Amino acid sequence: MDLRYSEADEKFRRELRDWFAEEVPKHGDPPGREDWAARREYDTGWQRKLFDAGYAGVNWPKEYGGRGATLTEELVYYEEMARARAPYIGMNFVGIRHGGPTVIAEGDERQKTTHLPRILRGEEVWCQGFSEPNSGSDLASLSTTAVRDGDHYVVNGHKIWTSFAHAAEYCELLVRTNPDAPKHRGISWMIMPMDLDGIEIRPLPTLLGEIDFSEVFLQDVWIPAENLVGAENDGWRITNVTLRFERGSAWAADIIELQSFLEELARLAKRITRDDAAAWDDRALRQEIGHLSAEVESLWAWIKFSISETAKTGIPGLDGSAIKLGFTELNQRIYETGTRLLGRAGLVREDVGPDLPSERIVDKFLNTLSLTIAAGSSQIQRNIISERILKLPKEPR
Amino acid sequence: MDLRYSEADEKFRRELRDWFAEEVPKHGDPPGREDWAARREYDTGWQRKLFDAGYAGVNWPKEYGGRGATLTEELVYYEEMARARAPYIGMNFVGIRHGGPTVIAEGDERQKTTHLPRILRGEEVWCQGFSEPNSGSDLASLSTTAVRDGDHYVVNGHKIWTSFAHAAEYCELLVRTNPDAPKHRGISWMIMPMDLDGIEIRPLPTLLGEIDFSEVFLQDVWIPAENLVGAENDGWRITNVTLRFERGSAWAADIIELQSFLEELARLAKRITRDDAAAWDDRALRQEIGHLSAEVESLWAWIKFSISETAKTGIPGLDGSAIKLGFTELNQRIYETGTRLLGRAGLVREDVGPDLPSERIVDKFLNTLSLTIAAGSSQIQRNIISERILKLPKEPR
Amino acid sequence: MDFQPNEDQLALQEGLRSFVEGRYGFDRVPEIEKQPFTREAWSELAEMGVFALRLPEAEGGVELGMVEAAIAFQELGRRLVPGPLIWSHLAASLVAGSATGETVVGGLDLTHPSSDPLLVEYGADLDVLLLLRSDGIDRVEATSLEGRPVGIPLDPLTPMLHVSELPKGERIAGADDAERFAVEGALLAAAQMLGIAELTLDYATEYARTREQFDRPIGSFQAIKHLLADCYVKASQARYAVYAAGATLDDPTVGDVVRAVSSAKVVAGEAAMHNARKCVQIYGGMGYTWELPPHYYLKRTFVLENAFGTIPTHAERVAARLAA
Amino acid sequence: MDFQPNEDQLALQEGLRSFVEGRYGFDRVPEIEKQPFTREAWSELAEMGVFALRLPEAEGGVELGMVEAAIAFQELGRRLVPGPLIWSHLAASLVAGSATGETVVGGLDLTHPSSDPLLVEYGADLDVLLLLRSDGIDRVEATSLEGRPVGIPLDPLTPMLHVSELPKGERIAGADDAERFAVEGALLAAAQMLGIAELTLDYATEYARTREQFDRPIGSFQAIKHLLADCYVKASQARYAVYAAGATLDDPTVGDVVRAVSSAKVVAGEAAMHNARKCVQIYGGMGYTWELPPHYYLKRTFVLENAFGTIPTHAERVAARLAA
Repeated sequence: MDLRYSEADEKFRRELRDWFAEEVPKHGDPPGREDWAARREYDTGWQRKLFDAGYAGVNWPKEYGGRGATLTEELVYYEEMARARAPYIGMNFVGIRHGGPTVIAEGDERQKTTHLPRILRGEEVWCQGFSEPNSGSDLASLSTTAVRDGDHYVVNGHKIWTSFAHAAEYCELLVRTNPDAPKHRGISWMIMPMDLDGIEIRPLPTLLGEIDFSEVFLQDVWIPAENLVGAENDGWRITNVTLRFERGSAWAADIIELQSFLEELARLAKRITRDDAAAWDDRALRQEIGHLSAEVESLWAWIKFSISETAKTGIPGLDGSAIKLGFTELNQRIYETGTRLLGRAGLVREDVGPDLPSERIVDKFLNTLSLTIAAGSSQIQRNIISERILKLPKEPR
Repeated sequence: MDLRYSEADEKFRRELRDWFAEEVPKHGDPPGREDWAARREYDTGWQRKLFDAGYAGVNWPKEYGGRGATLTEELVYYEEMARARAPYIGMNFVGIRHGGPTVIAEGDERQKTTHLPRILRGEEVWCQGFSEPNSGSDLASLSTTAVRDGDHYVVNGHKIWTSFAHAAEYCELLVRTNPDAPKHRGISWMIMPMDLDGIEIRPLPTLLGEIDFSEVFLQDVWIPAENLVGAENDGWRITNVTLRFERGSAWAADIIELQSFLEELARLAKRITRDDAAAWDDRALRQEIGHLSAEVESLWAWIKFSISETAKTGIPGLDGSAIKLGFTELNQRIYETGTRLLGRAGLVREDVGPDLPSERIVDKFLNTLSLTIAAGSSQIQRNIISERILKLPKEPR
Repeated sequence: MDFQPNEDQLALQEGLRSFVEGRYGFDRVPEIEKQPFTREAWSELAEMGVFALRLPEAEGGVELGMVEAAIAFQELGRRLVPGPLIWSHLAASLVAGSATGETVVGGLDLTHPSSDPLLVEYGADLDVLLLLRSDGIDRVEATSLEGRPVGIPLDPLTPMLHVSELPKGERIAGADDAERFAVEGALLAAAQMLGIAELTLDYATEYARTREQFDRPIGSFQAIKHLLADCYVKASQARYAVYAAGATLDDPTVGDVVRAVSSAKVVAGEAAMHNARKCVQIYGGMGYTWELPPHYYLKRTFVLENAFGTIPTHAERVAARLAA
Repeated sequence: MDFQPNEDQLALQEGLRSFVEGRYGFDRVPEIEKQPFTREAWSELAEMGVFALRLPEAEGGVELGMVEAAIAFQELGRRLVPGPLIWSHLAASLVAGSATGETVVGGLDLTHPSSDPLLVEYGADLDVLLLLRSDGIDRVEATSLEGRPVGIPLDPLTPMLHVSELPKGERIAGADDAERFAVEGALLAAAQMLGIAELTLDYATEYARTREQFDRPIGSFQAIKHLLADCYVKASQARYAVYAAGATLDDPTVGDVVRAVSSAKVVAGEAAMHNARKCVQIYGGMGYTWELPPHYYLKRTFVLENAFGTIPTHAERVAARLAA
């Protein structure tokens, strides 16, 4: 068990660090929450810079324009990205982390050459059409239908939690192609161009007041059959394969961010006074923050173990669910601690004093509330852990 | 909503306080853990004194030799008992709190006149024969059988968690009298004399190393049919009625004890030094203890509310399960805090320093581990709360 | 001892609940959110007796006690009624016009000096701002306040004025009143949090009964059931701790006032935060939307948690009594 | 970076596991309990290399690192192997005969002065007692110790000698070694707690699979499943925190040694306590009996929690590094 990075990794790290140091300040601050055009420009512009520097799709195979980095190099990439506070992946998320990898794994040659380079260059934004109002935790029960008609599928249904739907050119869409099969066996995965007729987008404001998410209503949308990825009715397997690959190193940047946030909280607690003493003089607070930091360290080590395992076996282990559960619950606790530390300064979502980053901390806390719900709630993860890892018997249905 | 006791209650309190002040010291310290004869003598001797003074069966109706006290007087009784650190009910528990009340509610005249006065005077010790090795949380699945033969029942089975079985004259026994009925409908409640042939008692040491509990093996035990309490096959209802009455004010003494234990912890923390400072200087510890105390206060208020409700309606409300859940979980946390405060002194179960009551605190902590398991585990209580109080749908079976 | 609500208390509760459900039901929130504070609504609350509740009849009050005040604030908490409720209620006997709602009184708790920014709730809507200090209460006319309304308050129903500097103000009451304000204020905040703990439990329970996944109501899964059972225990603990603190304030011979009130603030704070968090979680994705109730309750909880002393502050206060 | 056990590490783990399962399996506990410490068993442990693991070959060791030591102590922890394991391991390079098991070395951590009684684990079985102080390590011959064996230690497998007064002892090492002992001792205690967290999870999982109530295995109920899922997360966190701390001690360029070790002690302590408690709970009534494993694990957890710094102590140490 060796935590030392190789000389090649360290060389990559120095290279990246220099590049980030140069480019991050140049890219400037992110635009305001509601300036969509500017946000798209900012996010995809950064993606283009990454591409030009050879850092786009760091984990994508070289043949599709990625860097084909090793898993440890990927880890180095996320570490340095977080350290440099480089722009977040933002609108490129679905394309780079989800849709693209699925096309790489399961798409045909035309799909690959059409989409992959454009995603990498920030020319194509993707969104996700998985969840439905009645299919959340039970995603496989989805009822959006796709009926084959000649060389098209005619799609009808209602999707929810689609991020940046109005900014996206394509949507990775799960549809039911066989209503008569058992629910996991009748689902297909397709690429839906967002400019087709019959697509209506209705913003769904989150508890942050943001409208990054939408509901998407599909009424007789004619999707070319060539946009089907993989075999018809094989969509559930495709989704799960990708999901499993998605986890792992992706948490690395968040972990680094959490550690530096805890350091920030310690500094903040030294500046904040309560009852004529620094908040940091409160041993209860110090113990709480130290405890949280210890847990972050442990998750970081776990992720490194998990990545090393994947590097060796080629297949991600089963621990993704457990890491997701641990990480998302911890994340909430950490930002709750931050919000509580702010005291009354935490009652506003904008900065109201020098060195009091209320906006960032409070908004981030609110944001963490979604983490234990999205992509499989904590309850679902506990089911997965207990049944697939611990082999406990299933519940009677 | 009035927390003031009436003049009559206060008069009763003064009377009790004087009596306890006089009698408790005279009764002396409890004997050692394993001196059974002395323990029986101590427990039943105290019961006799209570009886002679008119304080036995404080909540039993006068017609059966009890005091017939109001519910608030009962509360006063428990409060004063705890304040005076009067001897614990001990071996009289099953008779006074469980078997006796069941006989009062459901027994026939002969059963009442035979047993009630003797229980009250400390002349009869009872034990409980409910749980079985395969029927714990699912008590109603019990399989000990009773087959009618003339004017007897012939009983065969295996009971567990029977306290003071070898000291008891009688056992309140649940048996299956109809194996063909649904499980809740074939159970009967009977009084088993412990000197019958065919009863074998095997001690079951607890994690305290105590042998207060036993397994009881029943092989062709002939119990006179007149010992059946209530109707045949009506035992499940009888058990639940009594259980429901049992809860409530019975927690009062424990609550008072918890509050004075927290005060003791505060004093202890002032004496213990850690890193050249008093443990009490640690704000984290103070906050923890203050928080626990606040929760005790809230449960105390809840119990008072619940008792007032019962006094008004005559029927205990549904909150018994919720109070049990809250109280037992809190109890564990409090004694864990105590054990942690002891530091290395908590690694022994005897007193190893002046004013360091390791034995009492550590043993009590170990004892609290049973509270969330016995009489319906915390998991069972949560089921009850969610289904009976919150009316959530049952699980599919 | 009869720790059950009497008939008058039940009637008070029922009356307020029906008023508040009608006027502040969740369907009204989108509208209220546009302008959380209005003089008309404030007058209605005054007419309901929210501020004058404990005043002597001679001063236009109904001479009720803290138990009744707690019951009233529990109801206000359940429906997130906006406005400087606690301050105006406390000020009823000190500031003319507060009891009738004509003078809108807010306040700032300065008893524990800190580096927190000066954020005044409903600051732009006040006539009078009270400054609560350990040695007394100072009155400041709202017109003399200089500040900037905060663009995005955490709680959309609790606008904030960020005051740059505080005028000195006029001393209108001494240390005794200040102590009384601090204690009663803590209890009234606890009562509102009790209301939050209750209603988030109700919302989550109802959602769990009706929302189906895997072909069953999610409330039939033990994972959800047991979360809700814990929420029930917490809401109940909060309820009786708050009532007991009220009864103790009404007759201090039955217990230790500070211990009772601080315990209530700890337990109700814990319950509101726990239940509001679980309510978001049980609603799942819908709990993360602006359009449904859970987030409003969670946000208000933070406001109340930071009013009149936080959980750690009050836990320490209880501990100090234990060690006394 | 390859944070996977290499073949040698796997072989070490396997070898120790099979030895420990055979010699200290739960079926042996009733017998071991009668006499937790024996010289023969101690020699066997020495032969397995438990004490000499990290010594240079020239001194009879195998020159392994802290990762290997952590793996070894994880296995010892899993089966509650008794004896002053950590002290004898740490003393291998300082006290002649410790590495071979001929000299049985125990110790007392006095780096944080407190009013705790002087309780020496396995005090009656020692040859040498080390006193760990901030400025150095003192050696005391066990024959010079005056004390009384404690009648009922919390952990039946960890007898205690209650020492009335400590002899001064002979200074055998300075502050650097003392610091090293404190840090490595904390990690080895954490490794044993990792073993406890793992095995209590295994026991509880197996029990939940086989114990039936309501005509189903209790492990098919979500209430039990979700408890166990949380136990799995805790045990995993403990495992990787411990291994990472070992790797950091072996090469301090990869991180902050104190932060890594203190984090491991916090997380492993938390995991052991949580999982042992849940193991008792899931066993139900049987978890409350002497005859089954859960209570032994819970009791040993308290012993290890109080060895080389508690959770709060180490949490503060982590916090101090964050603020540095």
